[in-house]
Amino acid sequence: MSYSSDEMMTIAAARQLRAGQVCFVGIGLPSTAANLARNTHAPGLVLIYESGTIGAKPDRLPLSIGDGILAETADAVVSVPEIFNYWLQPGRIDVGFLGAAQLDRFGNINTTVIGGDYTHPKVRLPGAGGAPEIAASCREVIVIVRQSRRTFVDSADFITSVGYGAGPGDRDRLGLTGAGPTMVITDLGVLAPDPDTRELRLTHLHPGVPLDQVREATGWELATAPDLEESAAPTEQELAGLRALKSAT
Amino acid sequence: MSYSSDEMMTIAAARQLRAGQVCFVGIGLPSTAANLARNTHAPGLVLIYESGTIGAKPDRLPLSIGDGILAETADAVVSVPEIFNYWLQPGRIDVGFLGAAQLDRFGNINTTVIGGDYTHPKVRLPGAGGAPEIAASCREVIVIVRQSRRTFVDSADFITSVGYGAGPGDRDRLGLTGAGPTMVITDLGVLAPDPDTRELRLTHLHPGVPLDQVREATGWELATAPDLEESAAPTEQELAGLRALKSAT
Amino acid sequence: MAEVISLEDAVANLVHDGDSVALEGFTHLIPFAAGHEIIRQGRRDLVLIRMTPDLIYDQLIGVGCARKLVFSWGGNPGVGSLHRFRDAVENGWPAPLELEEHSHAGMANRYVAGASGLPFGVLRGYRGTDLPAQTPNIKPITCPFTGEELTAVPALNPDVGIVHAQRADRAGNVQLWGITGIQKEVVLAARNSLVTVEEIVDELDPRPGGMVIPSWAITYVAAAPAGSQPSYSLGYTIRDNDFYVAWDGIARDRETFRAWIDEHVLHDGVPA
Amino acid sequence: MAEVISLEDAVANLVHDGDSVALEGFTHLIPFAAGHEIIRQGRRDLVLIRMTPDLIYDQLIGVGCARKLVFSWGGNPGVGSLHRFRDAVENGWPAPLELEEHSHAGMANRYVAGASGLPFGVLRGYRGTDLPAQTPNIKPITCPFTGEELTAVPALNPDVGIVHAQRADRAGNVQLWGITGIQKEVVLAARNSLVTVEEIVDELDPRPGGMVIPSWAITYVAAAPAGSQPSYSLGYTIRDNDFYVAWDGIARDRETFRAWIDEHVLHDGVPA
Repeated sequence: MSYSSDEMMTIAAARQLRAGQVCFVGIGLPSTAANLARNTHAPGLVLIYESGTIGAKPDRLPLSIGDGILAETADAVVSVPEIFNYWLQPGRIDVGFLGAAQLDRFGNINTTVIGGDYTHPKVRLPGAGGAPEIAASCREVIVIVRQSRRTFVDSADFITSVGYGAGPGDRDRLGLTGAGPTMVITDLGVLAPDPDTRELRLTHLHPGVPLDQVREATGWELATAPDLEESAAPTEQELAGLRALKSAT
Repeated sequence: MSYSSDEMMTIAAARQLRAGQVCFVGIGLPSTAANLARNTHAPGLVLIYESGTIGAKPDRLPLSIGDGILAETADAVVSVPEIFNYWLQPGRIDVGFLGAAQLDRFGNINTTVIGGDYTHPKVRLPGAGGAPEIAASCREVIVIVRQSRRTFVDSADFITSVGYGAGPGDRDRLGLTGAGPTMVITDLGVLAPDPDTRELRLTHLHPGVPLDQVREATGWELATAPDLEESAAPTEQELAGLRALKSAT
Repeated sequence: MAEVISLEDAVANLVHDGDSVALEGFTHLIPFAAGHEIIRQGRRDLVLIRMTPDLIYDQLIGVGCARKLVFSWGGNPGVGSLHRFRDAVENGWPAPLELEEHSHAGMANRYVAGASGLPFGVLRGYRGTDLPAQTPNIKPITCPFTGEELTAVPALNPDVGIVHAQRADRAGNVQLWGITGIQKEVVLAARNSLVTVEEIVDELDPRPGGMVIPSWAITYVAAAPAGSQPSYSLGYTIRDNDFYVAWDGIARDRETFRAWIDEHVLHDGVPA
Repeated sequence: MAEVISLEDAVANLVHDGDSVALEGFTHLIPFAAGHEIIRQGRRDLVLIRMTPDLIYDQLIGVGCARKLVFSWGGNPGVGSLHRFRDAVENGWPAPLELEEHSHAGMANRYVAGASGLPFGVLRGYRGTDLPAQTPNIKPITCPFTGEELTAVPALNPDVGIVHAQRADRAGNVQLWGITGIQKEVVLAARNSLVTVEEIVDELDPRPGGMVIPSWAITYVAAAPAGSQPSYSLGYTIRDNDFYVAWDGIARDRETFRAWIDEHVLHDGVPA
């Protein structure tokens, strides 16, 4: 059964989630992956959207984090201050899903400005949203982003959300309670931080993707894990689940 | 129509409340006075109890601030943090009603300990409750308390809630946003702060109460306002309203 | 007690050139009708405050109502960019737009502090990011008990706070349910407030997941049926997602944007 | 996910000698049944935390479970004194009781800080009172933006937080309504938590004014019908006001108190 690289990326992300985990998700790829996991292998997965819906169970993909289906299917709906202060900040959330416009070698994320300077940027991006505190306080962060030289940069134009800062020890120094980005899932493969240097290195290649292509799409000298693996191809069941979810939307 | 000194005190307190005002009330005399006002001349009076009930409309006197009738008749029920942080602290509340075990010449209130020292008191009282912040943040405070030398002391054994501190300027210095105790209503008369010295002085005598008796019941050299008046006796309507409220309870 | 008046009068009485105005509604109950009334009344030099500048702020910025934006996420939710916002920041059209930028958690705590009568709020936020370097409104604060360093943000107390809700009664008590977002905090933090509602009813029967904001804490209440369209009001209207998608094309070009505003906002309800 | 087990097992698993334990319920949903189970299990040297020590804390203190009390108002609501509390403070019977005393606003903000993962909370409180002189847990803090001095209190994170609620479903999701007080904050602030409920149901149908605390944020849920008596649970039981009045006489005297505990708590459910 053939599949697209985006489908591979989404399914690889969904596989990382387990029943019983609590997941803080944004709209787009993270929401698709989290709902796919809940509809397939992780039925007990708890989805939290920053609009204040805890335990949302949408039967289609929400159009925005304010989609009525989230409030209507949630175990509880709380205010925006409460979702950030009582639920995210104390580290109650297992996994935070984030995207990125730029991602640097230490997993720091830029979603603010690209090019020029802050006051006169070449491209003005949407900004921080909930990301800085998701990156700080979730027990672990999974980044989902398409891999390209434009996105995977040696150093980001602006640090909106902190990964490992400038390297080992920085998260502790900054008092960031979560573990940081433990995995970066792309359309080409999977990266994870080197345990010693915290620099992102390639741990998985998606089926049929040549290593050179991933190096080509990375703005730094990409290292590979000693045990570099190939991701398992999407199963028919995974693809059926993903496509059913998308067609229901 | 005859009446008791407690009835006079309660009715004198109720008369101070106007429709449209927002009143923070505790159980006991304050609750009785506030509900009497709402049932008689001030139907639009908004009653707030520290249990989080905003706009409660009990048709009988609540047994405690947790009485179910408060939640069931309220416009809104909010959490305890919210009632103190969002509603009391910013100064949204017009009148705060307080009682006292000791009240000093500057309207400072003690509800903590009497005699001995703090760790080995002669009498251990219930403590602060919501009073310190009610005294600090309500636009004005009305104290309702039976007058005696034991209660009306030259200086309190412990300051639980601040009136005028040591005198003029202290509230500003302490950053207390409300005006402080503008009136002390007792079973004998009414006291109010001297505009210059902030010392409580007698402004009203209840009908038939001799001035000497009030002086006798006051632990400091009680001054009288130049325009010392006699309180109007309770009307039949006021007494009927009060007694109906009590018998309904 | 809130006064129940027309949307036109409420905006005219409350919103003046140069005011700081927060039109909130966290992805739900977004006060589009009130925003359009501000455009029709031609307000200028506004300091616009909103966690998620949405299409309504793209419109206010595009017509030149704003001199500054205080925000935490400025995109077209689920679609992409806000092109009028980007044009103002990247090219200064129709006027330069000063930015003060926060995270959602920071903005939420700024409103909470404002609603609480405190000058600042405290959170675990911003540490290690480039955001604090861009504004004086993010500072470190040390716990007096543990010595730990956290982050402080100043209270937000807008001149005017505007939100949309499902219902109000004739006394001006407001009821909303579903995603309640930051609505209550904005009303309580603002010096003056306006709540637009889908309908005004005789009685507010209790609703699960609902909250009531008492009339005496609100300045004005105005009826604005479908007043959150193309966003939504749970139980009344649904999000017009096609419009959110179409907006990308409308707002990309200055001329098509102006034409859309002329047709749909300025001549709103006036026969052509 | 919360484990749904018996009250006896939940208390045995959670509450140990020397623990800090908060049994909350602000005048509503007071967890009497859980308090009595702690007495039956003979716990000692507890640091008891509660905004309004009620009859249940008078009982825990009177039998000698506590070495310290952290509180803001220690009376018999609407009746008068808590005589066992007074006897412990005034005469050290049955054991000396260390006090840490706050205002309601201070305690509420300590729980909020605890629930928020912050080391402290900020409020306009205590200024000019004699309370700060009696504890190191009330300190001034200066606003980094305005220079204004306010008051800081440290977070409360009890070893065990215990509250009562109306219902839970079989998965351990808890629902409460009416006066919700400080219940959610205590559960979220505590290292471990127990929620006793009037009944366990198949489904939690939505309730106006209700809140749900998700199962995964709770350690144990235990059924305890009438578990808040002589206090009340809105919709299930009403306050036994006669008992609150009668308690004044029972608790005034050490012997009558002991006899009451023996008969009504220690031999509870055991045939005489």
